[in-house]
Amino acid sequence: MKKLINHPDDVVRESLEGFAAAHADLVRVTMSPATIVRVDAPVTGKVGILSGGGSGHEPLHGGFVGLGMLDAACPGAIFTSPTPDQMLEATRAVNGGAGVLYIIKNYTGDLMNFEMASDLARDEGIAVESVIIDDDVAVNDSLYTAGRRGVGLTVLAEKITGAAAEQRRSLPQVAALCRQVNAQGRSMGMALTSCTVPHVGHPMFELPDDEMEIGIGIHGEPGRRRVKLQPADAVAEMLMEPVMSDLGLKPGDDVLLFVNGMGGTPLTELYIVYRKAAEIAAKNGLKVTRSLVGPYITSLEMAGCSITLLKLTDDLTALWDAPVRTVGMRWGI
Amino acid sequence: MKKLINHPDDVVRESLEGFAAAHADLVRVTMSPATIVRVDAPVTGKVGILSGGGSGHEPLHGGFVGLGMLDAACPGAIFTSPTPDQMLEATRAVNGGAGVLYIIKNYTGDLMNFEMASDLARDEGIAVESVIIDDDVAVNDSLYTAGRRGVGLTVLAEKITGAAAEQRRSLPQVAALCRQVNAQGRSMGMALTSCTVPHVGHPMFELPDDEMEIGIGIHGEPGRRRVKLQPADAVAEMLMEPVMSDLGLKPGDDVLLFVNGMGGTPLTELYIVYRKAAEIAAKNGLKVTRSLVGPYITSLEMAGCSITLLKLTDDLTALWDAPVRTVGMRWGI
Amino acid sequence: MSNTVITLDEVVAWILAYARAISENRAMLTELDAAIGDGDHGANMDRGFKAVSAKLQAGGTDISQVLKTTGMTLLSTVGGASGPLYSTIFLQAAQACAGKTQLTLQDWIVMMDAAAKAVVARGKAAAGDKTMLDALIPAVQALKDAAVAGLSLADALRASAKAAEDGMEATLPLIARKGRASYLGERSAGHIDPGATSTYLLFKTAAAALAQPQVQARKW
Amino acid sequence: MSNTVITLDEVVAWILAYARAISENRAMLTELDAAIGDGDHGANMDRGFKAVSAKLQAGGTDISQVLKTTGMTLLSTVGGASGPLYSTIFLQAAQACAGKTQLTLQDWIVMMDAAAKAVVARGKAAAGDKTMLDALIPAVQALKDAAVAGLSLADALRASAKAAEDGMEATLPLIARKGRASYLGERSAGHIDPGATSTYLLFKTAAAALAQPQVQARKW
Ligand SMILES: Nc1ncnc2c1ncn2[C@@H]1O[C@H](COP(=O)(O)OP(=O)(O)O)[C@@H](O)[C@H]1O
Ligand SMILES: Nc1ncnc2c1ncn2[C@@H]1O[C@H](COP(=O)(O)OP(=O)(O)O)[C@@H](O)[C@H]1O
Ligand SMILES: [Mg+2]
Ligand SMILES: [Mg+2]
Ligand SMILES: [Mg+2]
Ligand SMILES: [Mg+2]
Repeated sequence: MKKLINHPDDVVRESLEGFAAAHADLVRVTMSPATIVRVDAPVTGKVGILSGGGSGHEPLHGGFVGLGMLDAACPGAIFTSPTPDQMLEATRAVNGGAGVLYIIKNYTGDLMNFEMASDLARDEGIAVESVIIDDDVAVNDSLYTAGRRGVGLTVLAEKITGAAAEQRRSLPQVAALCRQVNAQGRSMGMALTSCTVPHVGHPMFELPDDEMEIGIGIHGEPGRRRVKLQPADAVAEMLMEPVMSDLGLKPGDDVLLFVNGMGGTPLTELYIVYRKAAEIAAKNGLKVTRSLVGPYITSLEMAGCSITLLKLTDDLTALWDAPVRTVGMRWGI
Repeated sequence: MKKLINHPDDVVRESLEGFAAAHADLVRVTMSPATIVRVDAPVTGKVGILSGGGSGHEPLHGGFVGLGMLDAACPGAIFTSPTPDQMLEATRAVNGGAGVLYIIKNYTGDLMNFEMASDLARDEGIAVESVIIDDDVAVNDSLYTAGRRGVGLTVLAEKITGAAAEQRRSLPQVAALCRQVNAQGRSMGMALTSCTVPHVGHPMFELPDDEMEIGIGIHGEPGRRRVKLQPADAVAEMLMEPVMSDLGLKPGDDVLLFVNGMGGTPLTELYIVYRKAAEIAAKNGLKVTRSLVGPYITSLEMAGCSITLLKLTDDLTALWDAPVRTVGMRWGI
Repeated sequence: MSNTVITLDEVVAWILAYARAISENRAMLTELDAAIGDGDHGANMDRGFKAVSAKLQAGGTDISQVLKTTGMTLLSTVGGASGPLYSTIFLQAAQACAGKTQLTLQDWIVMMDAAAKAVVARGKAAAGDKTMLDALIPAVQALKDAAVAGLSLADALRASAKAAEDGMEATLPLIARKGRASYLGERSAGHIDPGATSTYLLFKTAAAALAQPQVQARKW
Repeated sequence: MSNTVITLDEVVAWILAYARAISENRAMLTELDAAIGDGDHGANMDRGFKAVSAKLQAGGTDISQVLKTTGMTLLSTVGGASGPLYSTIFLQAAQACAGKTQLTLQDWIVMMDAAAKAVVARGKAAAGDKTMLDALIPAVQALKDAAVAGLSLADALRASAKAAEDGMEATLPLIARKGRASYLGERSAGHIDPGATSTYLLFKTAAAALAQPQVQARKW
């Protein structure tokens, strides 16, 4: 295992310490329990936006804490949901009197831990609402399973709800908005290589040099199927088609096109995928009015990408454009 | 070779097309010759800041085109200096009457091509100055060799001179400032893995699982020496020590600490390196007043990092903080 | 001859023995989870039970309190799916034996039954979904069957360990419907579930710590 | 019997033959550059000479113009270190034969001498720095020596090809002082320089295209 780490047990703590040292202008970091909180939290009268999940997806979520996006993030161990006490501590820290929204990626562990945290927070009299992001069309949605995973759309949901909270929209409004984003966005991902969890010490799966995995999540797991390596244009087709058809987009729809890197894929390649994805969108009559390209929700050093489409409304577009000031996403301020 | 590309011959062009499609709000892209120009260029009365170099280092340079940083970038083939006609075209596009500064990384090819371009530009009556960035302490400086490479400091030089140009400082002033940055900054890098140039099709060098390269550049070349794999803290020491001693920093000096990812190394790991680097800086009495952590000048998908230290003055700090609006670096606007 | 009740010391010994078993089998649990999950189950459980061990080093004063401390510590140190679920097991068991200074087989059955039901409620999974429930539910059923059959406490504990083991092994061909393994769909078949394995270890160490003589050790 | 002058058609044939040689040896040049540079020399030269070939398909009307077109095309398509340097070779040669409709050995020597001097001026390298100059300088010297010795044009061209080959091979043990290979310091020793190799090919194809019969083909 080749990593710039000291000991697997110390990865999350030491990384968090480095993050805290580098970004004291934007965030306050506590170590036990581990939380990353916007430097000026709580903002009185503003809904607090809180998310969190396993580490290993950086810049998500800690890199999105700041004005116009998250008020706090709770980092778990690598690929492990954080614990209710982290969430409760962060909830207290960001509650400015208008309640707190939990944005939860749809994983059993995340759901259960956030559920327990919201029980504890409500016991303390804090209004809490939860919205579950489940945008991954690689996984069949079903009542009898854990359902779809939460992947790339999470980034967009955090940005958009964060902007709405800055406008002092109410907790029910912000939660409804977040559900709207979840309803209007879908994602699908693929991997050229696996990744190595420090504690495991070897790649999560072996992928021959001439094969790739289609339909992967963000936890180093293999995808839905393994296919022969294909050119970037074919990959873009394989990801765009299921996303578009699941969303049921119509010609003329405005969309945000997000090509996300899984960690180990250079920007050059992401733009090659973006190029084709934008072309496919145009061919289907979609208007790509907003774009995002880069590694925003990663799976350690995995090589690969995911594509997310979000159907935009004027409201969503304006919220997307609103100022944001975080380590991982910043504009307008 | 596992890459999200179509054909090695098309990598730079297709990536540029994707970049152009995604960022039409910030840049204008021409394809032959290939240039990336700030959308509102030329800015009348402002010195145009122009850089360029081989592709494969993204977001450098194209990702740094925009208000407060570069006016134009010329992307060459992967790891290959662009050509004089690209540079001339970009020079014309960004000359707002106050002349153009070329920021050149110290590589033989870049020097020669930029030299020919500046001859051509001067023939057309455009005032041009060139500053060579050569910050890599891994390479011995000598009159009898090509000298030091230009690496991480390039990012900081582009930001700082770009801000000065926005203030309407004159060409000689901006050039002098760029030389000052070059004099006050040093870098050193290391690699855990090699990288694969699409045209080569295999990694540039073979690195056993228990070894790393110290003193690498940004072109996939092996470093100055190969050593046993060591923990992140030891790596930080190995890079910080030569950088600090070459710069001759004194206790109490303000510095900008820049931990750069080579492409394949996740943010988590970069922050672990940053943590130790900041600790070493503090132990040596340095005040880290500004930080930058992330993949800003990369070597395709190489895993590894570099550390750059820039001794700050009040002027440099203010220029660093000034608004910047590019794809790869943005704040204050 | 085996005892007919479980004492405070035995409960503490059981939990400490389980912590050791987790630590020893950490790599194995990790590999199982790497195959169909995300490779953290060994680290998760070990982190949690190391913290529990540290808290229980001084022993305890009350069975319910020891179980509650265990549950609360797991809740704040494990995370993931296993954190809330194992925490639930211990918190429910704690609640079900509140005030008791020793536990009969009947008490144990009530505790484990409450625990299993709470895990179902929390995780919304069912038997056959390829989760820890596939070890937990048969283990509880075996305890009940043993009581009906009039078996001793020790034999009942051994029967539950055996049932948990069989349940764990029966997860091999299943297609996961809950937890991360469910994302793999049919590719999840052919692997034993990591959570069912750690649950088997829980009942195995219970039989070893609470019943004499020890059950035969599995080869891991 | 060999000719005593070089014609326009032969110059075009030489450049086209060189373009083919580059294309055939592209992978080899790339590997040489991957070892001590950045792995682009084969792609760089091939990109440039493919563009040159396209321009010269229709032949040419003037030797100097053909050489100038070649130099300008290389300048705008190659980049890197080799772009300006190879461009310089052709542009200088073009200048040195302006107005000539055929070239004598003496013309050829003047052209190649000017080219070599201009490469030194542009790249600021010297013989022994492990660059293309280590093939170029001996090749020019061999041309001069051949003229002094009264050799035929064909023999002189062959002698320059042989000298370029020897010069290329002599780069093997050198430690690079210029170009990217210099960053490797002592690790650059033990590899042949890619630019010296492409320069050898230039003189080899000159001997083949401009002199009869063909020189013995190297095994690549
Ligand atoms: N809904 C559920 N109900 C019961 N057990 C579950 C459920 N989801 C997952 N599990 C159990 O949790 C185990 C995984 O635990 P762990 O790897 O620690 O957490 P995570 O899945 O969050 O990474 C699975 O092997 C399975 O036995
Ligand atoms: N200063 C120089 N003078 C002469 N030749 C040089 C010089 N620097 C480099 N070269 C030649 O250029 C070759 C490399 O060309 P190429 O790989 O195409 O460009 P780059 O080095 O920019 O990647 C080297 O092998 C060497 O022969
Ligand atoms: Mg997990
Ligand atoms: Mg090059
Ligand atoms: Mg797991
Ligand atoms: Mg090269």
